[in-house]
Amino acid sequence: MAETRSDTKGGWRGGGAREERGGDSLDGVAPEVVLKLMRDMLLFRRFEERAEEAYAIGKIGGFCHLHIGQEATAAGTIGALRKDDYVIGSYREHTQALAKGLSPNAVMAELYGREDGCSRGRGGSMHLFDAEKCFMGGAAIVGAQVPTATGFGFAIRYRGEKRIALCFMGEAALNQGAFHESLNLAAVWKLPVIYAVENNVYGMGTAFYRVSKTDVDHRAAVYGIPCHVVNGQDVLATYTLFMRLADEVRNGSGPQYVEIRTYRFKGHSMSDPVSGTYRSKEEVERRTEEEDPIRIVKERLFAAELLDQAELEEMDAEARRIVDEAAKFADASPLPDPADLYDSVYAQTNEDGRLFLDGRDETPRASG
Amino acid sequence: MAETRSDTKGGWRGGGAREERGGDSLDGVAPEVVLKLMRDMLLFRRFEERAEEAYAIGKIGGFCHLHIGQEATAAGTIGALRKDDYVIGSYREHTQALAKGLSPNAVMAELYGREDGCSRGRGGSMHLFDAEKCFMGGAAIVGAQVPTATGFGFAIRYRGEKRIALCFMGEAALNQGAFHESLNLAAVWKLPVIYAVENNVYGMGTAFYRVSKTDVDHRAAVYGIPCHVVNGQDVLATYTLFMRLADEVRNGSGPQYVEIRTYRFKGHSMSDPVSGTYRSKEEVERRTEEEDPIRIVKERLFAAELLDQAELEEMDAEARRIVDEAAKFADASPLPDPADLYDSVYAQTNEDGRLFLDGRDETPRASG
Amino acid sequence: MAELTYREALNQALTEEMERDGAVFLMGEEVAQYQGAYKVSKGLLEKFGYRRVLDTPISELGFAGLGVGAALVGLRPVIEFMTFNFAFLALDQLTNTAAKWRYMSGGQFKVPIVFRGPNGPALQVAAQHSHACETYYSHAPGLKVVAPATPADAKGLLKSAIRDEDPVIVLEGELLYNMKGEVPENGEHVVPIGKADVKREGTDLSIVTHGPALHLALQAAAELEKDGVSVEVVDLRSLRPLDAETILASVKKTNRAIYLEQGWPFGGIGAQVASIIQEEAFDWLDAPVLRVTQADVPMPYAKNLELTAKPSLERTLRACERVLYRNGRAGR
Amino acid sequence: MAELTYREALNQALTEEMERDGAVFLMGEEVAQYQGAYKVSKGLLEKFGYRRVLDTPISELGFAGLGVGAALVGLRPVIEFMTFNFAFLALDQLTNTAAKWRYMSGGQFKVPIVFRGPNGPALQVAAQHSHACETYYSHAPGLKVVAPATPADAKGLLKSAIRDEDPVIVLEGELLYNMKGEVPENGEHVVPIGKADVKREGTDLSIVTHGPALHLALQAAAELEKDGVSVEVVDLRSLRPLDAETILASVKKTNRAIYLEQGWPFGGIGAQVASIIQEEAFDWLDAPVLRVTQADVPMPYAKNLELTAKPSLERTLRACERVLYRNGRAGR
Ligand SMILES: Cc1ncc(C[n+]2csc(CCOP(=O)(O)OP(=O)(O)O)c2C)c(N)n1
Ligand SMILES: Cc1ncc(C[n+]2csc(CCOP(=O)(O)OP(=O)(O)O)c2C)c(N)n1
Ligand SMILES: [Mg+2]
Ligand SMILES: [Mg+2]
Repeated sequence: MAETRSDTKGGWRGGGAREERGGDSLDGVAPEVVLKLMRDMLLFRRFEERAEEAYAIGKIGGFCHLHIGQEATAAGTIGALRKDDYVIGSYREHTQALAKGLSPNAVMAELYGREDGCSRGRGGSMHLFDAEKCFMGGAAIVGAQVPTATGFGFAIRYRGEKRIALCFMGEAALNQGAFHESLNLAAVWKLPVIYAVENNVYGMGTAFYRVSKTDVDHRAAVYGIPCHVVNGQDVLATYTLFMRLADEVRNGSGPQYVEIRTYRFKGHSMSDPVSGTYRSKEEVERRTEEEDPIRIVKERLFAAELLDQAELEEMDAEARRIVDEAAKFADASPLPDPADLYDSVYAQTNEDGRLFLDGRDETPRASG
Repeated sequence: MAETRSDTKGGWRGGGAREERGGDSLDGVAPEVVLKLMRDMLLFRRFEERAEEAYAIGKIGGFCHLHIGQEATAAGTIGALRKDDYVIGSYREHTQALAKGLSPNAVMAELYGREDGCSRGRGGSMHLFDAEKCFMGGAAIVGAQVPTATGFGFAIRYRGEKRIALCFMGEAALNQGAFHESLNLAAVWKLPVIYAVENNVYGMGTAFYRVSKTDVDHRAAVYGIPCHVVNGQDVLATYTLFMRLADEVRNGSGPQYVEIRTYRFKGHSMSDPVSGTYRSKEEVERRTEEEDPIRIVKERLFAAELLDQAELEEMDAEARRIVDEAAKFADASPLPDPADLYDSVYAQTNEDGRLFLDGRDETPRASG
Repeated sequence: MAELTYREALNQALTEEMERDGAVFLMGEEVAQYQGAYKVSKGLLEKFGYRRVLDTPISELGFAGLGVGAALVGLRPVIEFMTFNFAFLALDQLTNTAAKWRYMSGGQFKVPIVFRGPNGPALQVAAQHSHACETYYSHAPGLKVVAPATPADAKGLLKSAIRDEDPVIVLEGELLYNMKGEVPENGEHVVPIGKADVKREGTDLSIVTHGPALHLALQAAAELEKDGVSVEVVDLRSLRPLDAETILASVKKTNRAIYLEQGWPFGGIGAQVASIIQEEAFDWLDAPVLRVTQADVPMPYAKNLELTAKPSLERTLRACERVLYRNGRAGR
Repeated sequence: MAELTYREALNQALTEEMERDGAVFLMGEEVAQYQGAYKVSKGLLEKFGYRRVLDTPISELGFAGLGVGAALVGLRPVIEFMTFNFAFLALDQLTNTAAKWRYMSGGQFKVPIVFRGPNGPALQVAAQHSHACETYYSHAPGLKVVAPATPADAKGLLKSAIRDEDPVIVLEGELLYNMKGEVPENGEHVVPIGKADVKREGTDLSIVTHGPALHLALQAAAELEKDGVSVEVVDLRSLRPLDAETILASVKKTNRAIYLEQGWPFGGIGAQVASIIQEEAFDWLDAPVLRVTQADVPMPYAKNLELTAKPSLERTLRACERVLYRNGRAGR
């Protein structure tokens, strides 16, 4: 262990067959990649903390679901994808959007409901989009994104492209019929989709086992879809698995299914207490203490001497700087113009007839 | 074999420990029961043939789905239940209704759309009901009866009754989300329901394997529900299994799942040719020849010398007499009175307000 | 009488009816251990236990259909949809089973089931969570639909719905749960399904409305009173059965009407009511019946856009002025 | 021009558009190997192969949603529902995804998808198979809805729907599939979405209608002509966008109107149209706008009951006479 560590460090600082040897203590993941994952997760954490503050002072409204504690499930999965791979998530998707390359400014502005938001303020926390970056939502009906993602896979196969689609869902979505109908379709047509279930134990206030007579891990096996389980608090294990799966799916393996075991450190949404009716304070404190994905990778980086306290603080300061900037940007961004209310309901305004029946817009303008 | 047979015959004609020994060549099913199953299936066959004729001459309208070739799946399953057990089926349910004790007269009259029909002419071929006999439908949306049956099971458990619920569906219904959501619920609450899948190979013109990446037999295993497979052309095997399952479920085993392997001898509905785009004439002829459930049990009865040609012809004449009578009864039954059009849309007419908005019935009468 | 919130009134109705009739049970997401996503079922698990208060998986189609099956054999289920936005997934079971089993069987079955939960836009919950679903349920014969706007009506209508022999959709208002009002405490306080309620009497103009929009209607009436306009406010309370007689009586008195609702215009409740009014009170109308609805767009998230999209006092007053011909003829 | 059945016209539209644009594909139950439950897709599998003509399992929610996903990334799916009765199961994907993705993303996506299939009552197929679903789709902004009543409109509107950048619901008529009519053969025959068509000119009364009911309207017009009544028949063809201008022009000419449709009354298309007419042509109306709809009951199986429930020539004529004041005032 001792040698490996110093080897790595030397390797990382320059010269030598660094990755191979460096890999020994980092599951063979290149040091610069590990550091990037660390940087991403720190940013996600600070971003969500800032969103929490902004919500508390009324800058953000509606429903807001934080990903704190689950950062590795975004960094380690999307981090293994290509720019043109499609990603779709549920309403708990802030960090997934950031992982797919959306700017913290655009995401924060969206949470603030501003025109510069990634959805021009129309979507909000649950509906983040960036068509160019192939971040496809932001779906707030539990399980409803599963057919959609299956359609991305269908289009990829139809066109013979080399992309893949990644579909996130919470474990509670497994009890939606849409999940079953979609996985069968994906299996029948061998579609290039990875179905990633973030099992954070609870669906809102309900533990999965209380309402489900099945295990999450092998749920897709009945469709002949390969099933995998990974510790979602370990970003390196997650990243390593998804590198492999993305490659397999890209090369025609057909759909794959992953249970990512993780834990939600905060309440279901801003209105839900962190602990209470469905889980104890002790449970939350223990798991938050033991299973913080950031602490876990940090310790591995320290152990591998790829990072020290000073560098970490620098990294953290940078993350805080970015979210401060994002909050400022959001605050400064203009509100959407009410005159644009009817924009982008439709992509095409037909020459005849009324598209809008509220009598306030007989001749809808071309939509934006 | 030889001895057994003569023993049985002797046994059946009177004296001796008949059933035990008679059972040897009849899977231990009592001779009188086997004869009853035979009689039922003959009646079902003749009934469906008569329905086919009546449809051809326009006495029956709409959709009409025959059960010819699948008679054993009704006789052998429902034959193992009690009067107060609930049964619900799909739109292919004529013989299931007869097996549950509805009179051929009432069922035929329903197909004819007459007031004496078991649904007063409102339901037709796809919607046969008899609340008293616990025959609960007749559901024409594929898979939609699965949640309903699960509700029967829920009510039984809620009241602590000793009944069970039997839910029929075709194999294609396994691709409906409703099936999955329901089986999970039944498993979570250990509901007394038997889910019986009549796998007749095709859903309309589509072979199951063409659109499904899974086997029918173990489809419920993922919910921890025991799965069974039985040859649905063998009424004795079917009856024996359902006697056992009904007993287990009645005594608290929770839900059970059965794949009943069978084959549809006729077209999907009256408008669908027997063979063509999706199955060959040869296939239908071979399977009709080899797998006729009536011929199979007949031969066993002949072999066991529990029945001879003369008795068979007598039995068949009786079946034909019953369906002739049913057709006459249906023909003679009055059409529903158009004045009753609004009856039984609602069970309770509220004192105020309009229940019907077509302006033709401002003060709906109390419904029948 | 006691002052209760709308939420407490619903909770009382559930408690009283479950105590009265052992066949009544409550089922839905988070209704038991979590005490209800909106706490309407607070305390019921403790009172009645898991046998009668059941948490479900997120399987709207499945548990809605299960409820219908249970009702067909004599139980009286109350199915909570966490919000009606999620009930699109269950619509087949409501429309094709609950609404049809009785008719298709020639009257052999009763389907005494209640589907309830918050309906309509709340605050900035965006397009997928802001549906006003009135039309989806009122359109099909076989269902009954009520939409209480006050604590007293919430208690009385939910109790009537639970006692009714037919499937009843109870559309609650998420923004009403904290609203306080006087509620009769006695266990026999029921509000008849199908009876509209004139929440304010007037002579110059009728504002017909239902659900949360009632409070906007009352605001508008108060405003107009300052200009000496006497507005009658008719709260339908029930959408099906629809109390056309009360609506027509009001319009025949005032000769002018607008319909105010939280939902979309196309095929909305206002379209149905306007159509009845012009058909049956044609000769009494001094102006067309105008409608104030949600803007005909998916609900945007941004606060200012949402405000623009929702029916406002200003839009309501403008519609009233148009039918009062305050500035020229109404209509277009 | 060629004489084609409505079915053949739809088949031609599909063939031409699939030949024109490789992004167009057809998916649904029985559409490929079986050649379509109603044979609308006859021959398409042979022409285009399994890559572009796909049989699905009976998973309406799943394959409808899959289609939406494919459309979001640039394909142009045509999803066939064997009948719209089964689309209740898919409504969430149409209402919450297809109709909302563009708006919620601030206009980043187009959703060029067509959902088509037979809609409305056929012959004695009973309550679960006889839904006229117009209202369920027209109510929500984000969707477009068309309902062709003739072979020429069927071809032209389906082609326009496939080329449209938004989700379009194409409501076909099961009883129209065998109907023959002249259809322009050239590949560019498109009927603009949103344009109503005056199928018959008249001066005394407007019958506004859509879908299969058009033919009943024309029958009624012919009957009334014998009494010297000149009836104008307006076929909406598109429900959303809704060609209010053509309706209003007709009513301002005839001063009298009825709406005739195959569906239920509550929140029906007729309610929406009557509401618009009285709002925007109030001063032109000599009588209330009456509606002729399906009886407000689940469709019964028995032939004689079904006939009573469906809009009939006799009921249509009675409504016309009422707005013509042939026997006393209209309305009630
Ligand atoms: C169809 C549907 N039903 C109910 C809800 C309300 N709801 C929102 S999130 C949630 C819990 C989902 O839990 P899970 O899938 O495990 O995801 P997590 O929140 O744990 O990330 C529920 C019930 C919804 N949005 N959609
Ligand atoms: C939800 C739904 N989709 C489509 C249909 C049309 N349909 C009626 S029967 C049928 C095939 C069903 O096959 P299966 O479940 O195997 O039963 P079988 O007819 O073989 O007895 C289809 C597609 C329907 N009735 N309901
Ligand atoms: Mg979860
Ligand atoms: Mg089958």
